Amino acid sequence: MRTVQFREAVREAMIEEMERDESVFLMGEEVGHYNGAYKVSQGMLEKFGDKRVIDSPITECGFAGLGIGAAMVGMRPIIEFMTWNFSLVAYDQIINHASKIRQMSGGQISCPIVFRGPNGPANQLGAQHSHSMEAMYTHFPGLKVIAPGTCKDVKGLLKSAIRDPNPICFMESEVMYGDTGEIPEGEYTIPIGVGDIKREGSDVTIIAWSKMVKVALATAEALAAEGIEAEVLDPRTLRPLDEELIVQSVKKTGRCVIIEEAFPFNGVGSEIAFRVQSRCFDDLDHPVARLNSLDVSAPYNRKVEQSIRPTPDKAAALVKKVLYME
Amino acid sequence: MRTVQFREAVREAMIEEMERDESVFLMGEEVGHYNGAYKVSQGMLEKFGDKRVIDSPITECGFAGLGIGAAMVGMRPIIEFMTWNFSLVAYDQIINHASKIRQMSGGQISCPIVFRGPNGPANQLGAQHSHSMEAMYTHFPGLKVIAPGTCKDVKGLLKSAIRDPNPICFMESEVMYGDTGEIPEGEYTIPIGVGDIKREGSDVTIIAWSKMVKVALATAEALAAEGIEAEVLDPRTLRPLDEELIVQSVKKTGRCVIIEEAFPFNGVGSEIAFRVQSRCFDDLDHPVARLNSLDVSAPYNRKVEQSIRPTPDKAAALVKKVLYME
Amino acid sequence: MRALNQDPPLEKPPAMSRIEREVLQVEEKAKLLKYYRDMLAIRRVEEACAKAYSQQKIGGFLHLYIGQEAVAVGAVAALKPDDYVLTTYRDHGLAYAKGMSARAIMAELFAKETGCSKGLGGSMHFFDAANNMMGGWGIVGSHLPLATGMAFASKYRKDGRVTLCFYGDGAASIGAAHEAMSLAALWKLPVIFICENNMYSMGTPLSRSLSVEDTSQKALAYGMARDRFEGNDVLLIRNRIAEAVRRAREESLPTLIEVRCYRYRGHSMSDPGLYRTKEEIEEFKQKDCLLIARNYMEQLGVGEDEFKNFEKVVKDEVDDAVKFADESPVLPVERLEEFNYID
Amino acid sequence: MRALNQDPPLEKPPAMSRIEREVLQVEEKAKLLKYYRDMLAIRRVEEACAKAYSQQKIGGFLHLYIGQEAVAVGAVAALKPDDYVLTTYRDHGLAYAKGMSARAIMAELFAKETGCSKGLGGSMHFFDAANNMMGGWGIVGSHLPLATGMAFASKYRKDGRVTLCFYGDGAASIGAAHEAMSLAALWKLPVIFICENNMYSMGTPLSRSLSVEDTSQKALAYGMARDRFEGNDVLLIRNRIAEAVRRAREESLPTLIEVRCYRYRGHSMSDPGLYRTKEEIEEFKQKDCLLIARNYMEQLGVGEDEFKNFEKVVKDEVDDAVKFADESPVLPVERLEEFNYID
Ligand SMILES: Cc1ncc(C[n+]2csc(CCOP(=O)(O)OP(=O)(O)O)c2C)c(N)n1
Ligand SMILES: Cc1ncc(C[n+]2csc(CCOP(=O)(O)OP(=O)(O)O)c2C)c(N)n1
Ligand SMILES: [Mg+2]
Ligand SMILES: [Mg+2]
Repeated sequence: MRTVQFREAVREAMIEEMERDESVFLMGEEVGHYNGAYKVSQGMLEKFGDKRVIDSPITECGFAGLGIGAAMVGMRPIIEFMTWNFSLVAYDQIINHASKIRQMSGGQISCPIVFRGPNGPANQLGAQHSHSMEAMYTHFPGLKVIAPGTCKDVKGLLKSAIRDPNPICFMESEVMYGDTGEIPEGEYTIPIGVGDIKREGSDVTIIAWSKMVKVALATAEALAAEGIEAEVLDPRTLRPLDEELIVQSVKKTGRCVIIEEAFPFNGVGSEIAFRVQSRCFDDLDHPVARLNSLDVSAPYNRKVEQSIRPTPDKAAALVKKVLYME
Repeated sequence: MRTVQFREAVREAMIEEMERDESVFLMGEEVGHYNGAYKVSQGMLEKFGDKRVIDSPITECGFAGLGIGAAMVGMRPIIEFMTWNFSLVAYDQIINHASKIRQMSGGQISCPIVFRGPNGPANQLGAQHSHSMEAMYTHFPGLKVIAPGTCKDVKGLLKSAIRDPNPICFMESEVMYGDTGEIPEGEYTIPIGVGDIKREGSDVTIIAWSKMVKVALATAEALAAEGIEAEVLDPRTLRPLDEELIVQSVKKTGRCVIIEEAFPFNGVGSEIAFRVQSRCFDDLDHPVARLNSLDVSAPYNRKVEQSIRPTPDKAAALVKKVLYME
Repeated sequence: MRALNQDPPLEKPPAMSRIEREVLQVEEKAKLLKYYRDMLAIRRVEEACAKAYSQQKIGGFLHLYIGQEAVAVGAVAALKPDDYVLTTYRDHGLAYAKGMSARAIMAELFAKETGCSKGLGGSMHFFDAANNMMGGWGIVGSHLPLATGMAFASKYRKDGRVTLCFYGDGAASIGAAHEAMSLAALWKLPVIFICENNMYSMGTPLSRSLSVEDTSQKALAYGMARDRFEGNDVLLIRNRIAEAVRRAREESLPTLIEVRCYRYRGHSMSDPGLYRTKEEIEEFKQKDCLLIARNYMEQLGVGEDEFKNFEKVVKDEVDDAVKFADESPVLPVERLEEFNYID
Repeated sequence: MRALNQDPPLEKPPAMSRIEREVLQVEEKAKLLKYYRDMLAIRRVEEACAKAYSQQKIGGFLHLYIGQEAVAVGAVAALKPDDYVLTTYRDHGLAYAKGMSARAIMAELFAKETGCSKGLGGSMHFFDAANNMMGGWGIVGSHLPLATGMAFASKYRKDGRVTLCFYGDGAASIGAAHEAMSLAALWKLPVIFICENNMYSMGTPLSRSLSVEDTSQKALAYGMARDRFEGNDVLLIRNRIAEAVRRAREESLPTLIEVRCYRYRGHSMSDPGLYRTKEEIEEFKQKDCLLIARNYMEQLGVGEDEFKNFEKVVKDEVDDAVKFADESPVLPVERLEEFNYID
């Protein structure tokens, strides 16, 4: 094992896959000469040249579509959105095009492409720059959506995503790029669609992904001090969702709390809750509960903003409620 | 009461509000000279002139944004999408702009605008033209989403929407435009955010909106023949959702089936299910169940397409399952 | 031509000199016969579609290409088989010109498993990977970035291919087109954007959709090469597009071309076409691409018998396609999920 | 000027003749003093922001306008108070020029309830309805359609207002800009699009983002009037924009203007600016808008004392604003939901 930053794990995945496969390229705003707005692609232009690491003008619709077209003829594009907020101007390309090519062509043509970049709020970026976009993409058959929460997972899953023959939305997190974590020494991949128990426990299942995995683990630790053993389940892939793992865990614990940074209404949490109540109805001692950001556009004040987000404190209180402890 | 077509009910609402308020205008592709792709705005150009009924070039992002800008300075635009599928190219305008103006301006500026048009699949229109878009809009605070299922509701709610000072996504249905129904003689409005019991019953609550209201009513009728009394609840507005009405009904019936034409994953049904299991946990005799279209892009073959959609047969079977009748 | 008043004059179909005629005789006769045959086949296929639609054998949106056949056939004549083409939902003609069989077309329209897209895509979404027909797209303008991407791939892989992307006058103002062209010009990609300016987007004439009705002027914003000509003389079309293809293949440079043309039918089957006059339509039919081609061919000595034979061959082909489509099986609903993802 | 090689020459700041000087003396001196004062205030406000950011009193993205002050001040000088303005996230300067107080600015940046947007919007989202400052927008290019809509409203209501919409060179290729301009030209709306071409979008120079570096050439695609000049002489800017304002107000016609300018600081506070040389920045500082205005003012007899006084007045204003912001309360989280909807 060695310790790397989250951004390095992302970068390693891209570099290894670009070395392995000539048809992989990286395109996005400031990915080359600037070394990435968040330094994720640091050094990659120098390594691969401007044929394969391509700075794009500000044309998300254009270069997302370009990637899709290139993928249709066998390239393996990695399209970086500086943040997923900007994917909204390319939304039609992903939803109406990437996700449907295989189906509309009767299986003749596929679209092996990875759209990636930071997702979710960072600090004080205001209403337009603080979206958690998972649910806007999980809705559509044809797409896969991945939102890893650790350095190990992000590298292994991004490598799998680049090799996958389907269009994939790969969501990182700006405020995690500096986090460090251990990853295996040699080459490895992590399969898409397989969740991971980040901590075992018997009293309650906390489901969380991406940045919220840390919140879930902190919550579990705090609860452990009070004698409550929470299982932390990270689906890692949101579509396809590892429903079996979730069901297994909830059947064991009988309680389920979902921590999600997105708005509550129609978040991915609502889908998970639907499935859990569907399949674990008789095992549940309490309704599935969820903790989201408050249902308001992101305010600019740092403290106020922090207070609308899920935190270990709020999550612990919710878990106790689910355990009928207050 | 008088009998009108669904498209006439929509048209009457627009005409009445345009007569009432000079600042209301209608803009969209083919709304004027062509009288609307689906003849919803028939005769309106003649009546109001091309200052107020405006044919736009194919620039959804442009004219949705134009409407938002006009609304910011006090106009009351009705922006028609020829279908909601095309709103995907204007998605950023609605999500990142319309929904956030009031918040970002600290309450100084509001955005009274109605985006409207047909939503959901029609017949054999293929994968790109058959989306049910509700869940793509309900996710965001700042927006309201309305999806009426009857002639009476569509007129009353559209009038309320045009008068409402917030940005609203108003979703009709191409295949309902020719449906007829009764509406009151005089002027009336229907409040936003208030659901409606379309049929009373005690055995199960069927929740459905827009085109699915008909399916729900047909299901209820078929079930009645077998002695099962279904309550059909039409939320009419999806955001804000009339949660109290839903909770009341499910507490009464103890069973809940949601019929939704969209894809299942992260549909509005999943949000409703979350809330129902949250609040009616001890009243429920069976998990909340949902019937969506199959989780596949729309196929072109008519029969195959019909077979992926919710039907009264499928819904009745699901209700019986929920009643543990098979 | 009503809509042209503010624009520069269009290239006229050239009158042939004797020498040209002789050269043509030797070099081009066979080709011209093939173009004629293809244009005729496209028209008859489209007529068969209209009939099948009225018999409810075809459903959904149906956009016919009748009147514009020379554009697809002339353009494909300037290409190699490896080159990519994309177009809008008005895609039957281009698919045929690029090599799709009438059977695959008709079966797709009848929504059968034997159709080009297994009956999943339908009228608006024709794909034929073997012939590099890369779709059939329904969202106005949104396929232009895809075309730019195919050209990007060709430049990246140095495979020498050219991408031809058709779109309508209605797409000229949409954002995706602007972004696609911006990138193609900046990165010097071997792609040709062809605006089939048939003077209407649904019921809207150019005068109400564009402040500059000559859509090739958009090229100025990108410093891109441009061309503009009428769309009824298949030879002229081929030759002019060939120049853009050469520029793309040899210099890796994009071109923006406007072809002025006219659709004889409504926008789709549901459009009664009340926004234009019978006279206007008749005027354009006088300059029909089949008439012009026939005129050349007569000059080359092609006789009435041969024309009759063309009709017969094409009729047989279309009848066979309809029969084939009619008798083909439907992809069962159970198989739909296969098409969500590939392993 | 590196990036200008392929473009036509820019207008130079005019040398003043004696007569011009006299006229100016009478008519314009007071105005010029005001412009100078505003430009200076903007610069000092921005410097105060940078300082507060380093003290972590300001967080998030912070994009400074230093170097470009003459553009906002000159443009607003050509407007009436009723006219609308919109711009990007680099919005402090325009807000100040349009009448927002330093207090409202600084309090917004300190995320306080007394800020222009109650501390909800932040640095990128300045709004001031009373002064018709209509935002502060964060998605590149997406505010251009909004501007078109305000101009549409003005034409609809015949209120005689003009809308001025600023954007960066980075927005020139994005779809929303194309659609906004297409509609403005087609419908002849009283809107002026001003590209503040500061030659970089983040770290990307024009040569790697645009095939035609003169962004005013895009006007050709729409048949729109256009203009292009340098952005450091506040009088020239005012006069040239006034011509576009006249065209908008009197003829209801849009204009596309490129103003060549330069930002002295990085794209945002996190940008070390490694993509350009110290020499390049110094070169532009030689032509600083404050220097040029000062030069005019000295010709008009403004003396050292007066300049010192300006510095003092402005310093007091900024110090007061910082103090005010520091001491202001925060909007409590309990009140956030009020801003989702209005009744
Ligand atoms: C983004 C988008 N908006 C609206 C539509 C609906 N629509 C389909 S075709 C069409 C007209 C297109 O006209 P044009 O581009 O001139 O092509 P033509 O039909 O003349 O070949 C419209 C408005 C669409 N498919 N996509
Ligand atoms: C659609 C979109 N894509 C990307 C970004 C991220 N971004 C913010 S500013 C910027 C550069 C803009 O440069 P320019 O338009 O030249 O304006 P300047 O900063 O020079 O004033 C980028 C890429 C964004 N805000 N919106
Ligand atoms: Mg057309
Ligand atoms: Mg710039």
